[in-house]
Amino acid sequence: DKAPFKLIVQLDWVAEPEHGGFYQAQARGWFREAGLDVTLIPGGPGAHVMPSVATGRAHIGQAGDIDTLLQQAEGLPVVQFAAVFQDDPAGILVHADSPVRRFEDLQGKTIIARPGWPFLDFLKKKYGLRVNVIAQNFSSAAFLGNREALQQGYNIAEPYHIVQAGGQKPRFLSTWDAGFRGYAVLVTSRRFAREHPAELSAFTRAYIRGWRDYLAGDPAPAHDAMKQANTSNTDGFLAFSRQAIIDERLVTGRDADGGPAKIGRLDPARFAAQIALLEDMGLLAKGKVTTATAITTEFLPK
Amino acid sequence: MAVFPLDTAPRPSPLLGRMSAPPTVEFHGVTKRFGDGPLVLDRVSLTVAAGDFVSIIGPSGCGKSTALRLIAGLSPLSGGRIAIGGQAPEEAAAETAFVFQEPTLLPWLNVAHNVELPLRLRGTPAAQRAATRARVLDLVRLGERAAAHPRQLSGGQKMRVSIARALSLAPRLLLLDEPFGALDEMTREHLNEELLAIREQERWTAFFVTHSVAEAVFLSNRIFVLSANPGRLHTEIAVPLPYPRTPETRHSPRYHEIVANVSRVLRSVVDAVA
Amino acid sequence: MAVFPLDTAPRPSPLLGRMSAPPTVEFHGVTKRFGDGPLVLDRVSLTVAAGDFVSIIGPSGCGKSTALRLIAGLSPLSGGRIAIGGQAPEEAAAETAFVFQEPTLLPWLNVAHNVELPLRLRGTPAAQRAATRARVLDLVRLGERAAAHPRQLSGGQKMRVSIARALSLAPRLLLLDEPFGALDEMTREHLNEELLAIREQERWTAFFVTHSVAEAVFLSNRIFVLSANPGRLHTEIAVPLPYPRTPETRHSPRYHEIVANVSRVLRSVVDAVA
Amino acid sequence: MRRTLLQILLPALTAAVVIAIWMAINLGLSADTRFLLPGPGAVIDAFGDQRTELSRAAWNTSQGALIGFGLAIVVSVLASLLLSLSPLVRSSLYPLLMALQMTPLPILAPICVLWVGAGLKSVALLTFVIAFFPLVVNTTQGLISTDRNLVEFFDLCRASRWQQLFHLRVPAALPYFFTGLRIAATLSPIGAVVADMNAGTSANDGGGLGFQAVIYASQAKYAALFATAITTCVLGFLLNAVVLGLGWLALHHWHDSYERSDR
Amino acid sequence: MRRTLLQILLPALTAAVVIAIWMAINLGLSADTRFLLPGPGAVIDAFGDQRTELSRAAWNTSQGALIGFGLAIVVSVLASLLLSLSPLVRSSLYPLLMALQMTPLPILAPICVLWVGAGLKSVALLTFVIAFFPLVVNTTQGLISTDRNLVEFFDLCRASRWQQLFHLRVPAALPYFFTGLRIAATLSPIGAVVADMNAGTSANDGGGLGFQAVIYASQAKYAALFATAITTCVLGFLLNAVVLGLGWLALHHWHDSYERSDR
Ligand SMILES: Nc1ncnc2c1ncn2[C@@H]1O[C@H](COP(=O)(O)OP(=O)(O)OP(=O)(O)O)[C@@H](O)[C@H]1O
Ligand SMILES: Nc1ncnc2c1ncn2[C@@H]1O[C@H](COP(=O)(O)OP(=O)(O)OP(=O)(O)O)[C@@H](O)[C@H]1O
Ligand SMILES: [Mg+2]
Ligand SMILES: [Mg+2]
Repeated sequence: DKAPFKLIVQLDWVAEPEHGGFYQAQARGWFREAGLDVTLIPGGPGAHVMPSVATGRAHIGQAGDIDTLLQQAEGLPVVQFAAVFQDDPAGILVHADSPVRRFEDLQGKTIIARPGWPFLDFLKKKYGLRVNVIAQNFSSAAFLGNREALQQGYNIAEPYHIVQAGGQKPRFLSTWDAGFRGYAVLVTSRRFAREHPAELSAFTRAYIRGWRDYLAGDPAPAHDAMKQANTSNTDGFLAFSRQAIIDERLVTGRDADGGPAKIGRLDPARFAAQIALLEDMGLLAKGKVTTATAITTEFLPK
Repeated sequence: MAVFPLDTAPRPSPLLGRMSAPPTVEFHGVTKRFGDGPLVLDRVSLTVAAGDFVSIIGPSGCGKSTALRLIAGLSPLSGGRIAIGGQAPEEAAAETAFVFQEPTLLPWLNVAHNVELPLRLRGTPAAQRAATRARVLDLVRLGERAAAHPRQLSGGQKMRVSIARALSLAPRLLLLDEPFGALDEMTREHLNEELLAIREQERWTAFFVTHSVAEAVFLSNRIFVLSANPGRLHTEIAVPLPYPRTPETRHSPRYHEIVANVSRVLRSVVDAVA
Repeated sequence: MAVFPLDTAPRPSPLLGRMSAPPTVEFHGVTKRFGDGPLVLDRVSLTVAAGDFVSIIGPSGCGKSTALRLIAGLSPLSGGRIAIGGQAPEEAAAETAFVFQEPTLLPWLNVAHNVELPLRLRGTPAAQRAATRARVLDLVRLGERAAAHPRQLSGGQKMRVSIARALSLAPRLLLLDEPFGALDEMTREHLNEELLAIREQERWTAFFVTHSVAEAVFLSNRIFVLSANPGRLHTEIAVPLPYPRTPETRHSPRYHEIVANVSRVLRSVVDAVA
Repeated sequence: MRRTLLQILLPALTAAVVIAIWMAINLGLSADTRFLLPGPGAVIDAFGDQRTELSRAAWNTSQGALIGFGLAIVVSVLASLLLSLSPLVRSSLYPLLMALQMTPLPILAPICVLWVGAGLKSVALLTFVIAFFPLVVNTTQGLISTDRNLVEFFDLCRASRWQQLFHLRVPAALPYFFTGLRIAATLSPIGAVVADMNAGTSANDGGGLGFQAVIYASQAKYAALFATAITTCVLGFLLNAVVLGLGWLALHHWHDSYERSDR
Repeated sequence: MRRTLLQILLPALTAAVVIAIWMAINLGLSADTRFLLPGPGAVIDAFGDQRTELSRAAWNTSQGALIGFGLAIVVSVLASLLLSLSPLVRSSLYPLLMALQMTPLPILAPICVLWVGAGLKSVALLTFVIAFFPLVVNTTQGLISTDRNLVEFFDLCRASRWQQLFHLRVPAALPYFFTGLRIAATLSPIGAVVADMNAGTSANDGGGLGFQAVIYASQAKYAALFATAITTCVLGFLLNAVVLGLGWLALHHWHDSYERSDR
């Protein structure tokens, strides 16, 4: 029988439950069953997922769909082929005792965020909000140190760390509550998609199986691997983060039709709406990307 | 040859609050070695009266410059004691001017500013500084090069700037380390005479290092001959020629006799070494 | 007084492939000014035969060092032409040694390494270098200071290192800019005699700047007197004393006569300036 | 004359060679990877497209860079004067300065933001931290390298500590100071850019070049990113030109690093 | 003797004062903001808790810093030799070096990662970029500041260009070189940390201190973040100590920046 196909996956951050599908499938040996020899490269502050995938240094990468659309518009030869999260758990962290309760309350406020976060453009468009940004670099110090502060964050991580550091659990304004629904996706280069469709299909099947088992079954194999890959993982954090993913139905979908069957699925209609919205907001030049060029559902299980 | 009064405005001594007088200088068994090297000066004892013009002669490397540096307090003694007007060199109230063996000019200042620098450090007003500078530069015949930088000067010109700078100070203790070695005989004689003329106007005690016995005899009333390895005070010779001395002094038989005598002493010192 | 043969192994001239002979030196209307400053040398013309020992004397700042630098090709001419063995200074095949007016030692090398440096640059083997170094350091009586760094030397010692370094080269053209100015009379006379002794062994053309007329007469067969502002060739004086010259030469009436004569010329030059 | 011409031609030639190599690499890259090194044409277009953002960002970053640079000069000179006092002072205080220099920005930036607020003030302060160290090390070395003979001359003149500093040590230290200044002038704009990435804000004045760079990078607008980098470089070049000019004024008439016209 | 004692006591005193101030601020901070400056106790605990990560990260960063530093020394010396040839070469090539120095890391890092891969190689390369510039500027300035009289002496000796370089210009440039080296020794560890933030990876070898710093910052583990910073500083101190020692060996017997024992 054939030697397993070597496949390199570039993660966007250090090993955490958001990569549960990968680690569970890897730990259970399902990639190998599918004839794949998968290497998971943890990301971090300098993961450079998109250049790595575009240039073939990695075959598959994890990213946000909106960033990916913007980059595809700039000519990056990549394609989105599976969902990680049906809804990106990004949002705005708000101190527990802050008067900010609704998006409308953000008028005139300053948010600690990554410069160019498209969600803020969306808020501006939808609510007529004017907000300012302070550039941040993954640190929540400026948030913790200032009771008025607002910060971009991940619902499945920051709240836990802030509580651990002795802060009060912050409230969270989710992007999806504003109607800004992004996916977290897997991407590959067009060339790889063209040349290795079978391997991609096999990969996706194993990956979805991994997620299903991670969420419903015993997460211990994945968690052990994650702790090994990233020694600062604690059982407490892994449990918290996995539970948040389950509770918020990030992988299985928040819509009425959500459920295990939706794991990994991409909805072309939602993408079309997304593209139209970005075009409308002036972030995407009209016609630069279409659903047809941006995504493919070819490798998802039929 | 005109003699110009040099910055003779009364200056209070930093310690005594009045015009300071030229100091006496005493060496009591002065010994000097550098680090753990050999002895450079070995138990040198001598006494110099206020207003004496002392020449120090001796072979190259016998410790003449070292002796001057000890008097100036630039270098610590290894043994013995030096008293200047009764005080330790570092504390001596006497105002000292030192013409180093090398010109020691500030390369970023032009000649005028180099000469004015010590006065400036004392806070002398600009007008007075300029007047003094003009006078001393004329004295060393460098008035026209006032705007030049040191690197644009000849070796002798640099040395003359250094001399002018020292003379501008009207010091009470004057240390001159081969100041005229790089000058032609005529310029040298001219400056010898100027120096003596200034001495009539101002009063200082001078130590003068030279390799020219004739110059030593012409200028000084006492000559110390050092021997080398280690530097010891070999002989002290008095020069009983009266001041003021003039160019004619150089033609007097007495003068030639003393020169011959000192030369003989010096030769015996050097021969002992070689 | 022993004379040591100095690095006399045959050395091919870089251009001719055989032992080079001492060169002739010709100045044809040489003019020099720095930048747009005044003339420093004004139409100087002179001819020096191969093997001549030429002294240059003149008042401080008249252009003696400048003339030497022009011969060495260190400074561009402003007008006229210099030919060394028929070639331009920069191209001259003659091997030149220059004792600068200032010692110009490398502060990070000790005395021994400073002296050996030029031989090292030529690729002389270590053993030969060490032998030569020992000889020239003995000559200037600094054998014991071989391990010292320049900053640990007296002024005269530094100059002697510089002289030793030049002598180690067995050059064909020797340029000496007041080499003995910082030395006592005895050391000076000793080195004068050594220099002449070496001259008997090796053959070079020498230019020697000095402020001592006696020294100029004792050493050279021709003396050029420069006048200042601008530097012009005032007089050329032949010294008809036969070589080899010995300490006795200094006592001959002929010698004294010439010294007196040169002094008179020099004095007239300086008086014209003052 | 020939000299001056060369002095203009050669750098221009270098620039031309660089652009040629740039274009060659750009063309040589496979279609898949070409985006990483956009061609000169694309970058020029980006300058046109983004001129409003870029000029605003450049203006903001220039302010941060200049204030930080100025602050670094003033503080480093004062610190160097202190450090030059004795080896003891140096061995006591240098480690402190090194620690300041070596504290990673993720620690410094939030503290800075909390302390003086995000934006210009923080950017200037962080730029200061980056530009300060090369200046202080060079200036101190200059101050302690003074020729001993001149120091002795000043001692003899009974010059006060201050006089020795201002009339001797400071002028003698200028060659070192200007060397440090050139490093700092180069580090200041890039320091301001990095600071802007960590503590910039879109409030009031709008972000600087670092802020823009993060946006362009996240959107894979590589041509615009290069335009940002080129703008940073231009700032650095301008600052360097000023420093070079000042250095020439202060040193050319006496220091051996300038060729003498009067040989 | 008294001297040596002071030389140990005074820096220790400084350290003590710093720690005292640190504790005072920590206690003085409101409960809300105290986390920003964790107390010494917390930091010591963090060293204990995180010793595995920290020592692994320190090892990785040390490698990156040392390789980058070494590379910077070699390349900067070569570049300086080239730059010292003439003012024309300098005006042609300096802008290039400046441009390299001023290209923001978000541009350099991805290119670097693509070129040599994330992790050690990229970190070393980016560290090199950061440490290189101060070295090249200082070394070049040293090479062109040679005493003109000595240059003339070498010209007269008909020394070849190489001989003039190795026997004259290089030794004369050492005081400048060591000044640059001290800056580079300080910048290398922090440069490796910053590079690690941009191009580090936890794959294979595990991340370095920069990687850890970002993770700790994102996890609000401030005591651990400070422990990271202190580890970086320790690396810098060690590197500096080596450089200082080498500088002393090369210079103390002749350069005026070292006090003479033989006065
Ligand atoms: N680089 C320079 N720039 C401008 N002028 C200079 C320069 N070098 C020398 N000069 C001037 O040229 C003249 C001749 O200088 P030079 O050094 O040749 O004199 P010299 O005869 O050797 O004098 P000395 O006996 O004092 O050494 C002097 O007036 C000097 O000031
Ligand atoms: N810093 C030093 N370290 C070690 N030895 C030194 C130092 N300075 C001077 N010496 C030695 O001390 C001796 C005396 O030096 P000094 O400079 O006093 O001689 P000098 O009489 O002035 O000679 P010259 O006439 O040559 O100037 C010399 O042998 C010299 O080598
Ligand atoms: Mg002396
Ligand atoms: Mg001269």
